[in-house]
Order: sequence, then C-alpha cells, then structure tokens
Amino acid sequence: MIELDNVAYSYGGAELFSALNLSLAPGSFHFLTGPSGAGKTTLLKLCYGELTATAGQVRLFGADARAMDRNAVAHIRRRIGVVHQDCQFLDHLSVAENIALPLTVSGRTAQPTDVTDLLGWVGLTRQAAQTPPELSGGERQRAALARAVIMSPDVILADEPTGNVDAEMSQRLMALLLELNKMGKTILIATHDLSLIRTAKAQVSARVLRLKDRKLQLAGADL
Amino acid sequence: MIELDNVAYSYGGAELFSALNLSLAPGSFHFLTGPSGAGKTTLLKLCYGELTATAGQVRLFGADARAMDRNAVAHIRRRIGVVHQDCQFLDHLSVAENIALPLTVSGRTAQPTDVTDLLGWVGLTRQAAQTPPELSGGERQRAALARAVIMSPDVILADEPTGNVDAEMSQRLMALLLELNKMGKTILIATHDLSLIRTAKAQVSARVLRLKDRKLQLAGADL
Amino acid sequence: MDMMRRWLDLLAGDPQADRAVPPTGFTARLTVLSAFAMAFLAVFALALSLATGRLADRWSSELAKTSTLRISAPVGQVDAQRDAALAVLQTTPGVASARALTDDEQRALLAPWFGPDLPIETLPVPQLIEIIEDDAGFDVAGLRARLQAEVPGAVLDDHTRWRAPLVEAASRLRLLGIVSMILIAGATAAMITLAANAALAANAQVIRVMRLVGAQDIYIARAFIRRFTLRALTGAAAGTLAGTLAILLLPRTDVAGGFLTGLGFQGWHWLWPLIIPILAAVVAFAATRHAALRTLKEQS
Amino acid sequence: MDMMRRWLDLLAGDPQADRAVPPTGFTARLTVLSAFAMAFLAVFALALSLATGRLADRWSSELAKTSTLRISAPVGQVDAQRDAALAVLQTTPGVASARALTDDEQRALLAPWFGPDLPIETLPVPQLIEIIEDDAGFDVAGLRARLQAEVPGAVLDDHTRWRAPLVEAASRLRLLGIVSMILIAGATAAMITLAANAALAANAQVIRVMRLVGAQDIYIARAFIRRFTLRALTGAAAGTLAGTLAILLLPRTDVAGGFLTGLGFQGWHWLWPLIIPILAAVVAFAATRHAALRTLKEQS
Ligand SMILES: Nc1ncnc2c1ncn2[C@@H]1O[C@H](COP(=O)(O)OP(=O)(O)OP(=O)(O)O)[C@@H](O)[C@H]1O
Ligand SMILES: Nc1ncnc2c1ncn2[C@@H]1O[C@H](COP(=O)(O)OP(=O)(O)OP(=O)(O)O)[C@@H](O)[C@H]1O
Ligand SMILES: [Mg+2]
Ligand SMILES: [Mg+2]
Repeated sequence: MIELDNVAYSYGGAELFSALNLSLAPGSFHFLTGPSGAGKTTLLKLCYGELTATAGQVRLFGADARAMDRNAVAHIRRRIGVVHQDCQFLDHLSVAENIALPLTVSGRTAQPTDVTDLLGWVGLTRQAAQTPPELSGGERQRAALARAVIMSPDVILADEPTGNVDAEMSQRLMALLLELNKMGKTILIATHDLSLIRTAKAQVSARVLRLKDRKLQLAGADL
Repeated sequence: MIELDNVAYSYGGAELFSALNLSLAPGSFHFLTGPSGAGKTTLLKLCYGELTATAGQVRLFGADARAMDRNAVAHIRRRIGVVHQDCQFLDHLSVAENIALPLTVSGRTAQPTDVTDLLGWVGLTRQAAQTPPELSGGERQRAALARAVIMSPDVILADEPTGNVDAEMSQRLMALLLELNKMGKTILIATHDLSLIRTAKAQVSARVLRLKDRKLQLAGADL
Repeated sequence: MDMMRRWLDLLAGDPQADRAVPPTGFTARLTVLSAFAMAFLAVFALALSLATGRLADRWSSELAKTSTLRISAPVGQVDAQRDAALAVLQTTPGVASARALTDDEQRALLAPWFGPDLPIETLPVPQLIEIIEDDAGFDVAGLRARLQAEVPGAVLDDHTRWRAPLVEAASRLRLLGIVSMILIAGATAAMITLAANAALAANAQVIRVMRLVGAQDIYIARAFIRRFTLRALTGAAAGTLAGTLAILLLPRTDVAGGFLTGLGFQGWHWLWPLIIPILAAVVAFAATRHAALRTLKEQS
Repeated sequence: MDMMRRWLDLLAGDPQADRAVPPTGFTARLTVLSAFAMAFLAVFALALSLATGRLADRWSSELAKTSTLRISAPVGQVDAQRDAALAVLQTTPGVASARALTDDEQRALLAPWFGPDLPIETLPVPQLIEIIEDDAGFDVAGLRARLQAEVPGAVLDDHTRWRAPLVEAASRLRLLGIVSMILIAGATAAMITLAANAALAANAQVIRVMRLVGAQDIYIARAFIRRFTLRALTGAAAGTLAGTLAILLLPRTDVAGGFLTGLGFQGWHWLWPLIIPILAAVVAFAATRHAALRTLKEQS
C-alpha cells in the first residue's frame, strides 16, 4: 500500500534520515519507535503526502507521491486515516461533527449510527456535543482516533495515539485497532509506550521498527 | 503554598468533583493520576487560578483565589511554573525566546547562560532557534517544561509532561524535577505513566493522589 | 456560460463547507462595512461624475458654440440694423444660425438687474442677436470688419474670454469625478482582498485540518469566496441604496448659476447605481478567489 | 497630564511586548489602507464643508440683508428722484444703509448682457440703489407705500423671491458637508475597531500564552494599542497629505457664478486638515484600547 524506497528527508539542515526503506503490505501491523526527535512524525508525514521526500521515492497506493498534485493528495488522504500527534480539530464544530468531517469533505453524508457507534467505542458518548477545546487531553486523542477510522480507510497511521490516556483506555483503543487490522486494514503506530507494543504483540504478528541515528531497523527481541 | 478546601468544580453540567481537599506543603512532591477525563487538568487549573472553584475555597500562597483580580493572578503565575498539557507557545518566536517569555513579561532580562543551561538540560540546544511548530512532539513538551522552570518558581505544576517522550528522556526530565524539589520547590505532576511514578518514588518521598469518581484519594501500595 | 454556471454554483453554496469554515466575526463585519461605505461614496462620485459630464457638455456646447451680437442704435433704427446684421450673418460661413432675441427673452435676461416689469419697449435697450456657430466656427475678425461697414451699431461679443477657462474647468471636474470612482473601486478591491487574506490567515489551522481529512482546495476556497462575495454584495447594495436616498434628499440646487442643477441622476442614469453592487460582488469574487487559491498554494 | 504621560509611554513602546504579539500582516495593511482612504475623503469633505460654510455665510449675509431699489425716470429727473428715495430710506427704520450704485458698478452688473463698453450715461438705464437691512429688517409694505407717494418712479425689489431657497440650499449643503465628515469619522472608527477586534480574535492563542506565563492585561493590550494607533496615524497622515495635494491640484473654478470659488482651503483653514491624522490616531487609540480591554476581559 505504502512503499518508501531509499528515502531521505531533511528540513533544510542536516538529513534526518537517509536511504530508508519501508513497505507496508496490505493488512500488516507495524509499530514505529525511536527517541524523541528521531523523525517518526516526519516519516508518517511522508506516508500521507504532507511532506515530499528530499531523495528517493515514496509510492502511495502505487502512485509516485512526488508526481501528485494537491487534488490527488486530497483523494489519497481519504484512503488513509491519520491520528496527528497534536490532534488538530475544527474548534467551532462539535466533537461528533469533527469526527464526521472526513465524510463531509468527501461529499458523503455521515450515518448517525456510524458516528454513535464510534463515539461509544472511544468512550466519548457523553462528550459528543462538546467542542474540542472542551475536551480533556485524553478525550481529544480518542476523538482523533475516531476521526481517523470513520471513513474505514485502507491504511491507518497513528502518531502517539495513547500518550495522554490511562493504561486501561489505551488497551481499549488498541483493541479497536487490532479489530480493524483483522478486517484487513493496514496499520502503522508511532509510539513510545513499550507496554502497548508488548500487549499488541501478544495478539497479532506486529513488526516493530526503530528509527534511530538516521536509520530504520527492525527492533530485536528486547521488547 | 496551595490549599484546596472542600472544593467542587463543574463545567456547567454535572460536578466533576466535590468536597475535594488538597494541600501542597512547601517542598512537597505530589503525583496526580486518574482515568482520562477524571478532572486532573481541571484540578491543576484551579491551582494556578485559570479556573475558579464553583464551591469551596482555593488559597494560593495564602490568598483567596476567588478574591483575586486579573493582575493579582498574573503575579501569582510568576511564582507558579506550569507545563500545560497541550503545550502552548508563541509560534512566531524562537524556542529560546519562548522559554525566556516568563522573564520577558515580568520585565526581567533573560540571562543568556540560564537559557542555555536549561536548553542543554532538556536536550534542545540544537533546536534553540527553531520555532515551536518546527519541533517534534517530545521536543515541545521539553520546551514547555523548560519554560515552566526558568523563573525558578516556588511551585511547579506539570500536566502530563512526559506523554510524548521516550523512557530515557522521561527519566532525565524526572531527574530535573527531582533536583528542583531538592532545592525546596513544591512539585505536582499529573500523569498516566505509572513507571515514571515508580522510579520517582524510589528517590523521593512522593505522595500519589488518584482522582476518580469525583473523589481525590491517596493511592495505595498497588503502584 | 461557464462563468455563469460557476456563479450559480457558488451562490447555491454548500452548507457543509460553509459550516466547516468558522464564522469570521469581525472580518465579516469589516467587509460589509467597507463595502457599504465605499458604495455610498461611489454613488456620490458617480453622481458628481455624471453631473460634471452633463455640465461640461452643456458648457462646451452652449458657450463655445454661441456668440452674441449687440446692436445699440437710436430707437427708430434698431429694426433696420437688426435686419441688416441678420442678413450679414446669414451669408457668413461658419454661422449655423442667428436669431434676434424677443423682447420677452431680453426681459428675462435683464430681470435680475432691472426687475421683472422692465418697460423694455420704451427703453433704448440694445437688441441682442444669438449666433450659433457650426463645428468649424467663423472668422471673428472678418465678421467684425463686415459688420462695421454694414451695421455700425453692432458689437460682436464672441465669449472667447469666457470660453477657455470654463471648458477647461468642466473637463477637469469630470476628470475629478472619474478619478474618484477609480480610487474608490481600487480602495474597495484592496480592502476586500486584505479582509479575505486576513480571514484566510486567521484560519490557517482550519485549512490544515481540512487538508488533513482530504478536502480539496476548491472545496475550502469556495466557502471563503462565497462568503466574501455575498458580504460585498450585501454591503454594497445597502450602501448604494443609502447613497441613492441621500442623493434624493439633496437640495435641488437650481440656484448658483445652475451649477449644481444636476447632482441628482436624470432619466435612465438612475440605472447607473445598480452597477455598483454588481461590480463590488465581481471585485470581491475575483479578489477572494485569487487570495484563497494563493494562500492555499502557499500553505501546501 | 496623565493622558499625556500615557501617550508618551505608549509611543515610546516596549519592544519586548511588541515582539510578543505577532505581526498582524493583512490586518495591519487593511488598517493603514482604511485610514488612508478615509483621511483622503475626509479632506474633501472638510473642504466641501468649509466652502459651503463660507458660501452659506456669503449668501445669507449678502442676499438676505440687501434689497434693491430701481428708479426708472426720464433722464432729467433721475437725480432728483434718487435723492428723494435716499432721503426716504434714511428715515426708514430697519434700513442700515442705502447708497446709489455708481455708473461703473451698474456697468459691471450689465456687462454680461450688454458688453463692457455700454454707454450707460446716454441710456435711460434705471438708477439702482442698494439697501442694506439691519438685523430686524424693514417693513416692506410700509416702505412701498411711502415710496409710491414720494418717488413715483421707484420699484422696490427686496429679493424675497430668491432669498428663501438660496439660504435653505446653502444651509443644506453645509449640513451635507458636516454629515459626510461625521459619516467618515464614524466609518473610520468602526473600521479600526473591527480591524483591532479581528487582530485580537486572531491572536486569542497569543493572549492565552501570555496570560499563562504571567503577563498583565495592560502589557498585552499595549502592544495592540500601540500598533493600531501608529498605523492609523501613519495611514491618515499619508491620506491627508494626498488629499490636500489633490485639493491643490483642483481647478480654481472661479467660474459658474462663483459657486466653487472656495473648494480649496483659505488662509488659516489650511491648518484644519492637520486635525485629521490626530483625530484618526485618537480614535484608533480609544477604539483599540476599548476593544483590547474588552477582549481580554471576555477571554479571562
Ligand atoms: N518544520 C520543521 N523545520 C525544521 N525542523 C523540524 C521541523 N519539523 C521537525 N523538525 C525537526 O526534525 C526532527 C524530527 O522531528 P519529528 O517530529 O519527526 O520527531 P519525532 O520522532 O516525531 O519526535 P517525537 O517523538 O518527539 O514526536 C526534530 O529534531 C525537529 O526539531
Ligand atoms: N471547557 C469545558 N467545558 C465543558 N466540559 C469540559 C471543559 N473542559 C473539560 N471538560 C470536561 O471535563 C472533564 C475533565 O477534563 P480534564 O481535562 O480535567 O480531564 P483530565 O483528567 O485532565 O483528563 P486527561 O487525562 O484526558 O487529560 C472531561 O470529561 C471534559 O470533557
Ligand atoms: Mg512525533
Ligand atoms: Mg488532562
């Protein structure tokens, strides 16, 4: 679904990483770890076309990301659900409307039941009518996850989706993602939470990648 | 330093908590845990005067928070360092300028060495000239912590200060906070990260409070 | 056709996209207010422009093309000299027509000075002859010479002294009106562009989120364009209405040498103000569209 | 004194606070442009207002306070009747002064109709007497009756027919000028307030952060106030300069019955435009201060 071929990226200064290869096969489950500032978020942004690689090739659903115009990127985004690290919402819309936003902008009408179900899953039923600034940190993260999956996208990229929720809730969110993976969705999660990775590995054959010192490596058995 | 006496708070709807008592003695070290949405952030906001209790009394440095006008609150804030959960910065200033901001607004000039030292501590020397949107999630959290401590405030309130950094870095930030505690600062940290609490308890006599089901309780030995 | 369809599309609007862009509060009111004020002023400038246009026409045609012949003669000889002068004038090349003013006309001309009941018949008041030139004009010196020979009591006053500054003044006034119109249109376009840009800059976060969830540029742009166009249209329509009403309430100044006679609109000129709101909407549409697409491009 | 000190304080400014508030890009340019356009128009409205003021003064004093007595009599009797009329007028209550026009004055009045070289001495042109009323005015009917008895050839023309509409027109024109000024000042204040509010709304996040680190309201407000005041001052100063230059370039229309004689400024009136930028700065200061403190209060 998403392939990175010999990719490098730099924000103008030194290269953040180079000669990086990654292939997300359909239905695969990946974790991405690495120290803060290693470039995990940057890597995810390359995967959903927000950034363009400074070298190498990124292929999204078979198409070269560099050759896409903004409309093509917009269409690709509808097939990729993204949980942004600093969850971004439209602050003037309700949580429910924010979660339904991907449907809205692609011209579909949100099925009320879909939204309600999803709100129940992430435990935001009571907060459905609040606006995002009226949510707690953890609630915002859950809303971001709900928004990422509402379109039932082929690929889900989640950047630190459980940094602000307690252990119990993070297991529950993990269960949701595992469920989606069983339905054939491709999933990539960037996280620092090793316990999250451990529980997941018990239930699915997840691959753990570590981004460190400009290189992406398969993490050993030390997890 | 900060005392909450029979405090209740509600955002208009049901009460988030009630009859809550808390006293932060000078030099004490507290952790605050609880499920997502329990009201931890709300409790911290009461402690630095951003919210006013709907019932009960909040005393900040001996003065009744309800009786303070906005200028008094501004002065109190200079004695309380706050790490906000969704780190808020001035996006048009550099990281170094943002960290020095509390000095700037209180009319003091930042000592370059202070800022440099602090940047070193939180590992942002290389990023000093970047603007906050150009930081990674973990880097932003570290900058927020640096800004909270630059005034050498009497009290430090940190809301989930390590949600986005790796285990190694979170130990390092913890070490900084422990150091400040040894210098006599009062510290309150809201966090979901139980391993963080565990390591801290090994080095300091920290009290762990759990906010759950509208009540604040001392956590048992199950941590 | 395509333009037409796009416009209709736009005005039909997409309530969903409209919801997605937050209400822009103060920028909105600022836009409506600017459009209102500018339209109001534009009505005045338009009226001034049309009035000076008319005035310049009148002055240049009436003054530049007419001369006066004045015949002072003893009472008995006036008629004879008048006929002689008219005969001379009829054979002068460059004279389109010439005619003696009637007693009533002369009395009207003199009324301000002698009162309405001047016994003009009994006074040896000079007989006036109005000469209308054709486009080419006549040879003033030649005519004077012929008249001196044939009509000794005639004095030719060809208004040359007055003509030049009046015509110049009229055309400069008309220029002033047109320049004001251009200034106002330019200032309005600049204001709306800046307001649209301010709204877009304030909504950088909204644009980022919309992009993140897969919204296309035109979807985002449309919400802004629609708003600003409607605002400019509304504000300008209200401003035009108010300006037109104000013009209606203006004193009908038929006084002061007829200078201001025409600051209202006349006849089909009343249709001119209708152009203002339409123009404002078109300007707003173009300005916002340009600003939106440029901002979206920059923020990519 | 306090106000003065606050102003100086403000203009000295705090570079640190200024840095803390991000540059407001489009809103800034919008403010400068609005101030410029409004000042430019204000100069015109001011000029119109002063000119119509002068005009109204002239019309109401010259026209309302003068009447004309016209004496038509056989050539030999004119002098005697003139003296008799003057004697009557001198004893009429309400007449401030009365004097016979000289031949030159009458010739000047008649020049437009009869040419400059009218042999007025040889013509039985009526003798004109200018009567200037005092504030109370005289009894027209009474005077007419007395004159009929003593000076049979005299006709009193008290300009009443002309007076009312002229004075009304002049005062309505002056009103128009003043209303435009008020409209422009109001629109400018509204625009600057809205622009300041837009800037404040767009900077809600900045205000939140500044608060979080312990900044006082006045510290935050000052950065905004300073900016908007300076912007309004700059824009208005430039606009006033441009407007004044444009007035200077206006045609000196001494034509058309002197209606526009005075659209320029005269004498110390040249100082009036200086008020415009100062007023704009004061308005901007007050508007921004109010907007800033209100927003800060609301966001607390
Ligand atoms: N827009 C930018 N301009 C310049 N440098 C940037 C920009 N964005 C990120 N960086 C730098 O690139 C590096 C990697 O950032 P990135 O956000 O990818 O890290 P990360 O692995 O996600 O870290 P974290 O775990 O803290 O979220 C950081 O050091 C950051 O300072
Ligand atoms: N401004 C607001 N208006 C209405 N409800 C609010 C507002 N802010 C917070 N809440 C609600 O109050 C509850 C407590 O919020 P708070 O941010 O204090 O939780 P928290 O304990 O910090 O959670 P987390 O661990 O997820 O950060 C949440 O359910 C939230 O939806
Ligand atoms: Mg990151
Ligand atoms: Mg919280």
